[in-house]
Amino acid sequence: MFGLNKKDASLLLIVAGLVAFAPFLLNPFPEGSAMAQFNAGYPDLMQRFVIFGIFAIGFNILFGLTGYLSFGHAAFLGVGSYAAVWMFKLLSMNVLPAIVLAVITAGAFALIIGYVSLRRSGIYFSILTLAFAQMSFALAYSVLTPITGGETGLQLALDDPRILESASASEGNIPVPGLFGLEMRDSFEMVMGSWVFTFNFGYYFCAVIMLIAFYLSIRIFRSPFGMMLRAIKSNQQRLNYTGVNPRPYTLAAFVISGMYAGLAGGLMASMDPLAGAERMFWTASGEVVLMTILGGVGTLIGPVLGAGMIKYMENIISKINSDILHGWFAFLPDGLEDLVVTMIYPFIGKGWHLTLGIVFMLVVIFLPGGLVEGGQKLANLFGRKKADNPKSASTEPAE
Amino acid sequence: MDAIILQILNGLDKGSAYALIALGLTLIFGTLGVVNFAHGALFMIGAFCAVTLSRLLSLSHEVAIPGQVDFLGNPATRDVPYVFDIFGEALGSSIIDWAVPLSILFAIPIMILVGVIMERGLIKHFYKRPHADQILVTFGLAIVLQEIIKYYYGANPIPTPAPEAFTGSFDFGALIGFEPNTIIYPYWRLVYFAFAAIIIGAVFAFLQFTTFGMVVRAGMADRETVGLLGINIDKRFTIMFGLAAAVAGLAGVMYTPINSPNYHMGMDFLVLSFVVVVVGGMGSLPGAVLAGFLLGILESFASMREVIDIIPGINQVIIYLVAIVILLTRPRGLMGRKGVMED
Amino acid sequence: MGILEVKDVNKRFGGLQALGKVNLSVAENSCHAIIGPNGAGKSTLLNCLVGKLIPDTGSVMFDGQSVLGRTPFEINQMGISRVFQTPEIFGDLTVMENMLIPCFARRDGSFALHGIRSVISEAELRDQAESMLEEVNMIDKRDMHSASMSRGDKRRLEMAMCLVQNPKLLLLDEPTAGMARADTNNTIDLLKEIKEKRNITIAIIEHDMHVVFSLAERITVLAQGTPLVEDTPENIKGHPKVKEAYLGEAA
Amino acid sequence: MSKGNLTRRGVLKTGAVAGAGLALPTYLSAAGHEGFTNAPTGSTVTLGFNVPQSGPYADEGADELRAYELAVEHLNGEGDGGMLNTFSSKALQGNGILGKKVEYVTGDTQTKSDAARASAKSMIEKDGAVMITGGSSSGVAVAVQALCQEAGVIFMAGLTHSNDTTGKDKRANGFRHFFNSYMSGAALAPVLAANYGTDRKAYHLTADYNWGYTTEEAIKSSTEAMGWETVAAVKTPLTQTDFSSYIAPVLQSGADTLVLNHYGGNMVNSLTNAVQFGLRDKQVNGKDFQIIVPLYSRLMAKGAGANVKGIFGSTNWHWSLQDEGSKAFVQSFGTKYGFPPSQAAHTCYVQALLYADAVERAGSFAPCAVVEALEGFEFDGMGNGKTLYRADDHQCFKDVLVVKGKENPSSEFDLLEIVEVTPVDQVTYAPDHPQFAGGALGSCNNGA
Repeated sequence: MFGLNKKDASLLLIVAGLVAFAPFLLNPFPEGSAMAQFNAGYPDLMQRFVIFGIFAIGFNILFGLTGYLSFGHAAFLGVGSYAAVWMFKLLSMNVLPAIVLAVITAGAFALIIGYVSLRRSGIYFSILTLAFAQMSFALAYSVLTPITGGETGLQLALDDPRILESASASEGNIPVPGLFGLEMRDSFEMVMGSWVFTFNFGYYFCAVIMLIAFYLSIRIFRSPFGMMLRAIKSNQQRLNYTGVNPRPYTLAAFVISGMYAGLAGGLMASMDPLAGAERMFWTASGEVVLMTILGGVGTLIGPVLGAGMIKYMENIISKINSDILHGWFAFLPDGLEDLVVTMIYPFIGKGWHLTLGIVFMLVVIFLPGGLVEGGQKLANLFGRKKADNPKSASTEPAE
Repeated sequence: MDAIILQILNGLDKGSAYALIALGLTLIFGTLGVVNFAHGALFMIGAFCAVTLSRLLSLSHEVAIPGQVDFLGNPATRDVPYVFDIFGEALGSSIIDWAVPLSILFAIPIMILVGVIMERGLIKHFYKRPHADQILVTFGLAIVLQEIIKYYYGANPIPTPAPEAFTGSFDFGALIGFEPNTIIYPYWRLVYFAFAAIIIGAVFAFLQFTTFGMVVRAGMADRETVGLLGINIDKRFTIMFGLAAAVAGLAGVMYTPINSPNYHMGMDFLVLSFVVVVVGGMGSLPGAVLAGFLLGILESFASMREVIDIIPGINQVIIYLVAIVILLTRPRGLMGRKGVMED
Repeated sequence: MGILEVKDVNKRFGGLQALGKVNLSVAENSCHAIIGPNGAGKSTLLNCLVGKLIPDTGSVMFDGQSVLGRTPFEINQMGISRVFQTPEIFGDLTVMENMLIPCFARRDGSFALHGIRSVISEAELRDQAESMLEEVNMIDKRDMHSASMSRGDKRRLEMAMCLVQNPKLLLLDEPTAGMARADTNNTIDLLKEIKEKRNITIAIIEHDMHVVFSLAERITVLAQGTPLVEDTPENIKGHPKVKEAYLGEAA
Repeated sequence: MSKGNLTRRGVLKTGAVAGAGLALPTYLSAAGHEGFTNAPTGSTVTLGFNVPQSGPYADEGADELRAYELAVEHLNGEGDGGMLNTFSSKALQGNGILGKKVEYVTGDTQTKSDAARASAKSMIEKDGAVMITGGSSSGVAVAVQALCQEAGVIFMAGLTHSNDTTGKDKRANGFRHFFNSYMSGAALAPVLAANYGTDRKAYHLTADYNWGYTTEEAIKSSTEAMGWETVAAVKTPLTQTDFSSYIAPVLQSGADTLVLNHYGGNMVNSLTNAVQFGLRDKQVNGKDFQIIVPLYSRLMAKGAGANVKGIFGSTNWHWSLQDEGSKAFVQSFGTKYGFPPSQAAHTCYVQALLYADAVERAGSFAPCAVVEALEGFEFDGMGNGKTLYRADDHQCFKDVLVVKGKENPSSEFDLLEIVEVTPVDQVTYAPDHPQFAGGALGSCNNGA
């Protein structure tokens, strides 16, 4: 199907299914129940899952296949968002031109940075990309404020030209991004008993693009190009003596993954039309590295899982406060309740970073192949000895 | 001219901090081949050793002040440190005053212990693992360490002043024939520079002139061969990790009077120190020190008003710009060896 | 005029004269061995031929074109394939994938964007790769992870990867180093067979005189960076200079 | 202790539970409800407290959160009522808002505009918050304000001092109680003139981002108006930690006053560095060298330790104020938490009360009704004297405090002393003042 072998096709179908039913799957707990806190099925977070999924998929094309560890990939995401917001400001609120421009701008940016950075390898390459990204951040936050909005981020304003849409600002409210009349924030809710499921147009728009991006990444993994990239990671010397020039391949991979990042940035701006410079800070670049490693470097689905995991913790764990804890453990006798709450409290709410750090350590210590390996172990545990598990369907983790 | 001398002093001072952190980082890279993202956290823990000691020394009990009330209208109290009770008020207050220098003694064993525990408990298991895994696990560790500090000490910076004797500044210009007040420099920063020079010198001397150091240097150059000689290199590397942790920690202790420490100071330094190490060249100790001072001085020059007026924003990017230029002209940084961390 | 002409090549490393006035001519469709004691400059010479090193002076002509200043992949595209002393293969890839990369390189040149067409759909290249694997008796290992194979298999794979490119010149850097006698004989047979079948030029660096005398049609003896003699195996065997250079090392 | 659950739609919690599994799906358009986003339908109303819980402002965020919890208590009629007793408007009854019990959700802004918006969005989309409040920086305030405008909920800004928040980036659904850069300049200038004379040469170090720019501009223009000269203004990177290379050239420039347009960690470090360099012991142009910190925060001043002594700055509020409102707030905050509240806590507490009061007076949670009730609203008894929420830009106009670092603090909280309470008239500006030019409020948005 779609030029994929059976294994890949079923992986794609599974992902498509998960994505399509995410509003149900992510909201397993009924409204009003104590566990509702763990529901993640609201539009913003679902959008973030798929957008960061795209970002990580793209990053994995570079890092997972070639082994080149870029520490400045967030710059492309940032550039993509700025490009998209400028399109909203100048042209129209239609997301298509914005996303297209975001991808092109990020790709061009990646071409320049990649051309220079790829002259070095290993940690020297990592530091070069880091340096470019940090420069982008520092300039965007300060001297480039007229272009980037600086500290407050680039925002839409009532008096933006938007040459293709003249009457939009009439109500005194800034129009919202949409696709030929359908607004990204449109959603409808389905109430089933005490469950509420939200179906958001923006989410499904992102989801479709993510599936396309995922499909393309599978095709790249399976293509001669992908094989060359893996050969670069495996033995660049042999590749050179086999008559292949590794540089254009790595540069192409760098630009492609930069375009994925730009796509993610463009989608982020389309869901929420603001682009902040913090998106380009080194911690943001570090985050996508962590997502990829956490999920499983070089695996097809790993980066998406890693992205989901980190975004879930950031958005769900950080919102649990002591009040909610007390609510959960109200059934316990008072003294015990307080004790349990005191013990859990450091790990939730403002302590979510602590939990994140611990999860990083536990995953990398016990699951060297990332979450994908965890999934395999789990699958084996339940006796479903699948001959072709996701790991062999992809490449080995980084060495 | 005076402005340039002043910025060179500033650069040397900034460079001292960079060089000290980069030195430890390179020791770990070079000996263990581990990308240690928790190295900034070690610097931060060192700083908090100073905070902790000064808090311990200032542990007090309350004494009521007759006739005064606090903001809620309750009887006001005054805190009297226990050290006053033990040593008397005069000696007691000078002990508290000297908390930061005293912390050096306090920090060395703690940092070595932290380093050794870290190496034996965690890092050891990652020698053979890919660099990506090392990054993830040490980054996770760094987050955990800083969150623990945040939990106990809060997020705000904590003032940790230098001893009274070292506050104020020294008229450096008058000494070398300039007008008074043109080149003044804080005493503590001069102390910091001297301290860094001593530590760096000590580390080099240790590696150069002791058998232990020779083995470690040989191990940095070619680990397998040294292992074949039947020398237990692992044990020495553990000690090296402790040593690197101590260097980072001491850099942190002495840094506290310059900037009040906070829980994320390690992360603030992390990226910079990686840049310094790489610009210096992977695995090269002299390179790390040289790059530290070079970047410190260039950063200082770039922050001069005259420079910013010509190139706006140069102060924001100078370090990265220099790093890019150096890495493009010198493939392995200033003094890097071939083949270290290049794949 | 040979297919490979090395003229007056000099190479210094700091104070060390690695190669001094090396002249070498390898005739087309011959098997030419380069021997010499350790440190004689054999590997340096080889590296000068494939673009890893650039000689300080002199010229290296292959098939009428200079290789100097060209990168290794360009030189490979000219028709020189190299087998390394320790097998250099793509350890993370399967045997089949290892074979496909040289096939692509031969068909598409040093860089080509193939779009997202699957590797599997390249039936013609797969056939080539498979028949080559059959030739070296490795077809049963085609889906194996190549890093997990034995050293001998790795070397055979590397040889197959070089041969599938149909090179005009095959450079072998001690192809039997560390092999047991039986394996060595297999390799000799394999090389002989290849030679007969393909009309290929082979240049071989070797310590093992057994291998050298079984294969070579001409031999160049290198000592301290300069060629001592170049002659047929028969004449080399008794040559006093060679004996002297090897200090009894020769077989 | 057991608090109620936090839900999106109160109805669901009580009704509709029976036969949950069998119930036929009911389709609701998001535009249903009562014509505005997250209209509370049950017996409770949810507010979103979006404060920095990680990053450099985490302690300030923690204090804001304490203030909000206290405000919720007071609104629900628990505790001693705090400022409800001194507030000039008596609409609030202590029975929640419009009879609905107040519940809240919390989130972490991380002091990043992206994270802050993500957190606010989850409050709106997941938890059904009808109002978002909090924050400790202008970048976040402006970003979240724009989001709330778009989503159709009210935003009550926390600590944000940049002119832009109610200047070029103002929004109809957003309100700021905190003062701003212009007001700092206007309040500080006369005090500086009185203490340091009108013939001074000032050297500015400015944080290189929007807030820094507006503060530098405000201080420059108001000090220049009274005769000071600005020798230089140098921008410093946000990520700078060691300011030595910026401080060192100050003496050589011939300046006799250093203005540190820094906040948070930048302020602590630059001030510490400046004092280290002995600037304050020097004499330039025959005058004692002086340092000024336009925006003071007591929490942050603590980080600079003894270095703040004698240094002038401005602040929105301080716990040592002796008016009835401040006393009541300090009393109830101090009783609950054991230490006095910060200015961030104060502004957040007041914002929560003001919102509740506006809803009560409007008789509706609908943002447009609330906007109408808040616009032009005059009140007193909240610690800053008579205050006006100006309709033109949704900025509060009230007295501004000029403070200076205390020479002999009696406790770790007693770091600042109030030098002058600058009357509101002196800090009021026209809505079209050049420092606030550009941008438009637009019209209120009820959302879905």
